[in-house]
Amino acid sequence: MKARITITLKPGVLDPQGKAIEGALHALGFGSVDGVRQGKYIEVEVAESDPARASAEIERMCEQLLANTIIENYAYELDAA
Amino acid sequence: MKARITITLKPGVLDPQGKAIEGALHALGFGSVDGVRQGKYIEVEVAESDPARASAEIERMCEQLLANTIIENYAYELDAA
Amino acid sequence: MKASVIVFPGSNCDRDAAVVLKSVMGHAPAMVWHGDSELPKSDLIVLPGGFSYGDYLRSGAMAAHSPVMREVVSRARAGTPVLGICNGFQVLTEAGLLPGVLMRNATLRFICKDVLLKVERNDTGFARHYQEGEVVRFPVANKDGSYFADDATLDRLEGENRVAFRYCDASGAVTADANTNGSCRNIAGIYNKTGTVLGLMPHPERLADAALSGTDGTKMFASLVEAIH
Amino acid sequence: MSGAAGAAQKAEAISDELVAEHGISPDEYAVLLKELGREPTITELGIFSVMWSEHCSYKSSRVWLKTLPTTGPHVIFGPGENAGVVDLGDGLAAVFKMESHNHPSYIEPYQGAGTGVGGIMRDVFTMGARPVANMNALRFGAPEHAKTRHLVAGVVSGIGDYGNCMGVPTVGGETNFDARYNENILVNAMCVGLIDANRIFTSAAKGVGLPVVYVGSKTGRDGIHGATMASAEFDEASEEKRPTVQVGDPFTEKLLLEACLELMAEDAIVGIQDMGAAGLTSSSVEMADKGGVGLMLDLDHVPTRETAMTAYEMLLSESQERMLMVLKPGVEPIAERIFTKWELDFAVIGKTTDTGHLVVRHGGEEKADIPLAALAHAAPMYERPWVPKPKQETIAPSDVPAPDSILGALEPLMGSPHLSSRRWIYEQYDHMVMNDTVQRPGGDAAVVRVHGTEKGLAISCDVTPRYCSADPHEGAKQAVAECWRNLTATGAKPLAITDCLNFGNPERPEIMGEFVGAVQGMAEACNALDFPVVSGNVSLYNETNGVGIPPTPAVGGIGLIDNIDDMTGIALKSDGDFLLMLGEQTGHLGQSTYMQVMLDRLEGAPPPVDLNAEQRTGDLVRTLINDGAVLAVHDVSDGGLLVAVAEMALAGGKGVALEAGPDNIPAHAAWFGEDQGRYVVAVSPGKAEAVFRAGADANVPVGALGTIGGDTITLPGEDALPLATLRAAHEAWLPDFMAQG
Ligand SMILES: Nc1ncnc2c1ncn2[C@@H]1O[C@H](COP(=O)(O)OP(=O)(O)O)[C@@H](O)[C@H]1O
Ligand SMILES: [Mg+2]
Repeated sequence: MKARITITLKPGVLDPQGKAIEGALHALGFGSVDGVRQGKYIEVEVAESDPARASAEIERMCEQLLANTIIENYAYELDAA
Repeated sequence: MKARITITLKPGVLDPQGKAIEGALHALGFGSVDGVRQGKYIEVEVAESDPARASAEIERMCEQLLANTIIENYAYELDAA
Repeated sequence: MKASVIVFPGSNCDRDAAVVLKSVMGHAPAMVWHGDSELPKSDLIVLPGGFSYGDYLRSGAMAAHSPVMREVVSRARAGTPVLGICNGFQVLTEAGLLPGVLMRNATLRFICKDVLLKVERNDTGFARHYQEGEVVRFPVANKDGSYFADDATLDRLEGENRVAFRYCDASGAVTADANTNGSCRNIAGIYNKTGTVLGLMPHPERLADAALSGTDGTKMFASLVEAIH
Repeated sequence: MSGAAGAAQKAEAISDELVAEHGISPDEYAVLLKELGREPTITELGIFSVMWSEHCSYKSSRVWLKTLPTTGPHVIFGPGENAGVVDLGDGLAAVFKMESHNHPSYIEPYQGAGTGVGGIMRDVFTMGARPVANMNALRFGAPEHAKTRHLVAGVVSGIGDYGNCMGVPTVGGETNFDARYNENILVNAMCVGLIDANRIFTSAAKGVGLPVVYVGSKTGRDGIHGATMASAEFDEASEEKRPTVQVGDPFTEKLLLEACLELMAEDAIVGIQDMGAAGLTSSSVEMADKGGVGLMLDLDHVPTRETAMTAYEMLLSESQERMLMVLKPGVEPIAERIFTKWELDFAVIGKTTDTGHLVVRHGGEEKADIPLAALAHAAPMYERPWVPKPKQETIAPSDVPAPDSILGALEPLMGSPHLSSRRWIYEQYDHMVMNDTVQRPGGDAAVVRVHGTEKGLAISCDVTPRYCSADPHEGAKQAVAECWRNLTATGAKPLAITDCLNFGNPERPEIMGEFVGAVQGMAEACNALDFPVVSGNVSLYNETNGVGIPPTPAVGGIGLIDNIDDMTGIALKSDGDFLLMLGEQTGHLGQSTYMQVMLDRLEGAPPPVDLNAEQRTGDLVRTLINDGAVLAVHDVSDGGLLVAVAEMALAGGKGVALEAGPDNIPAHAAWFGEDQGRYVVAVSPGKAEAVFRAGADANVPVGALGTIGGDTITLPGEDALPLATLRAAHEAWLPDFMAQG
């Protein structure tokens, strides 16, 4: 199965990237833009067709490597590959 | 409205970050993992309640700044904020 | 000769470029703040190295949209020589003045060290003091220095003789080992069609002073002074 | 006074638990009550807790720090300011300091190390100096430990990304691996800046009715209780309830640097202080206390990036990239224009008063009203009980097994985690930006040209933790001496040091004994070598589950080279030149890298430092360099004489034909012993005689080692060791180790 994982900074954690992008969007004339936050997007394929087991595996990957859970949250969706 | 934008490398563009993550996952014992690709995830709020107009604005942002369309594709979803 | 160095928020090699320009020109260049839409009359425009806007999002992406860049683009199109070093090269590609893009180094790490470059042509205002095929030493200092373009673009660049420098070994051989950042076809720098816009990742301004253990970079600035006069 | 604050207090009872959670002991709380004359509000409790934390008050270390020598003819500012300042002549001065970011770097290596670098740079540019060089001293756990690789990768890229983005070259440092740092890595960052000697800014807010101005990033709920965390011992539970770590924003800091320097060129600032640990609280208390004034802060004007922040949170937030300033009256528009240009927040958040109190208002209420004297001068100070560390026996060279062959042992030594090249680290740091790095990393001290002059600033970071662990007193002496020696080896006149004293839990008498021993050793060496301490930092409680780090008093020194044309490096230059050794040799192998790597033993007393001999030898070396008598110089440190020779050979790409060692010392002790106060120098044949004579005159032993040339290192009776083999071993270990992840 294929997982689409998004990793975002926890609410309240400073997001310098998001802040800078927001400023650049304003300067480009997108004046109404607000609340810009940047995160990571990771696609992963696992050789696992059972959604529950695939989910468990993705979660372990996120916890162990993909996200730094001190400052980041993660979420994911599974597709049948 | 809030847009969730994912920016991914076009197929065929080398993704050393994705490859490194894949290697690290293998080393951690996630042996079956494959096809890892890394991209960006950006959340943006626009002061626009009409989905069509919000979409048009998001697309302009992506074309002008958020994605480099030489190497990247973008996709987005809109939520009512 | 009048030169302008564009200063973006986060530029950090602006002073280094200015010091070298002053030493070859005999007077200081104008330092132009990115927010200015006015650009003084310039015979040469330099986009210096650094981390414009922190290189957040993509290196050079936000700077490419600075107010002053509109003017830089139109001067470049009108033939004013433009030199983009490191972050300046990234800005030039993001601004569409040069093709391709600078991606994360193959090692994924920032790399700061001297590299050897093969001078691919010397018939431009930037390179007339070098020999064609000469091996020169410039430092690199970047994380996003891996030049990428699709094959058609690369073929076109080569067909139009627009590659300025390639990473090479001491004998001038263009090898995979010498390609520190994983650039397509070992490309370290490219020209626009007319040879008046040069973007390169290595820093000529960093070895243009005998006290810094090398002066290969001086020739680029001296070439420009001669070409412009 | 304090009617409103007093009223607020009644609503929120301060329980014993709450006091304990704030790291305030019952005795300390009794003092607090007496000073305040009433119960504190929760906001006031927060203020006391950070101001009286180990981190801000130096309560365990203060009595001992006072014993360090801190003055000298060239010292402009010693400890007490944001950073130390020394005179460089011709109206210029150097500003420098070292600081730890240990616990944050263990929890989140990339952000922790990066914000450490950001913090130390703010300390330097707060004084009006432009940072010109960064250094970093890193201690990691054993390479075999599961977390080490991840920590190395994160710390190095965090340091690199922050300094690289700022455009300040990171020119050197040191790196150790030792299992005793497994759970407590050390990340010490040093920054050196240059300043016009008559335009130095300090934090004193002198004058009443002046505007207090906040600039930089907005305040969020970052690292609240970071300062108290940095002072509390780790346990497994704290790894679970990990406190929020701050995320660094080097781009904003770069803007802050340029904006501050631009404003400093105007006649506008009375006092300025960065918001580091304990943020707004410690910066405002420090400014008011130094200026002898009171302060009124109205938190309604503090720029925040989160909603509904309380006074407590705003005062304790450790959001990065912020500064507090007291301006001359009427200049706010000038300052505001500059900060707006650089796209930074700017807000007037209070004024100086004549009350002698820190008064904090928020949402129309008075949240705190504390006499500043209570925060600053009534802060606890302890003379903690201590026991000296028992001395170890000196190991005789003959009691240490010899290797099969000397050159055969050199290769594994040079390829060991302890002596291998640190290139993988320093190539991730932009060490050339600013175009003044005239001596890049890889040698003894780094040298940065004083911009626009012929002068050079030599910079080095040193301590040998295994020596300090065996004997804190002798080890700390050695750290100072090695730093002095590294500076000397470039031809620099050593000027002064900063330090970062990293220790375990000071409430344990053995640990306190290590601290005391180290401070005494440092003081002894600093006094003898005229090398005063002008700034520094103490990091205690570096221990987990009762296992402490080896005592690690890191020393960062700077020295001045009058003309960089006269500077020396370690690289061998010409074939046919002679290699000589200056200094006394006994073959001391106790605590040596040889024993550690070849025998897997760390035993015995560390090599003693004879400070008189150190000075004599160093002064002679400096004279020889200035006279142009020697062409390459390297001090002898970890690994001993043969390692020093090998490093010079590799740096220059030239081999050496060595002569047999002295016959009164076992060969392995002569080549791998770590006797202190020694240098290896290269001289042209025509000058060798003069060097021998100068040695005799100065009472410094000089011995011939061999002749430069070829592409191997040779010793009589042994197979030649090709430089290529040696280089491969030396360069391979760190990249190979990091690639296994
Ligand atoms: N963490 C680091 N960052 C940058 N440079 C480093 C680091 N660790 C070591 N180095 C560099 O590697 C070289 C060797 O370091 P070290 O063996 O500690 O030198 P020395 O024995 O002369 O004190 C020095 O030039 C030093 O600056
Ligand atoms: Mg040394």
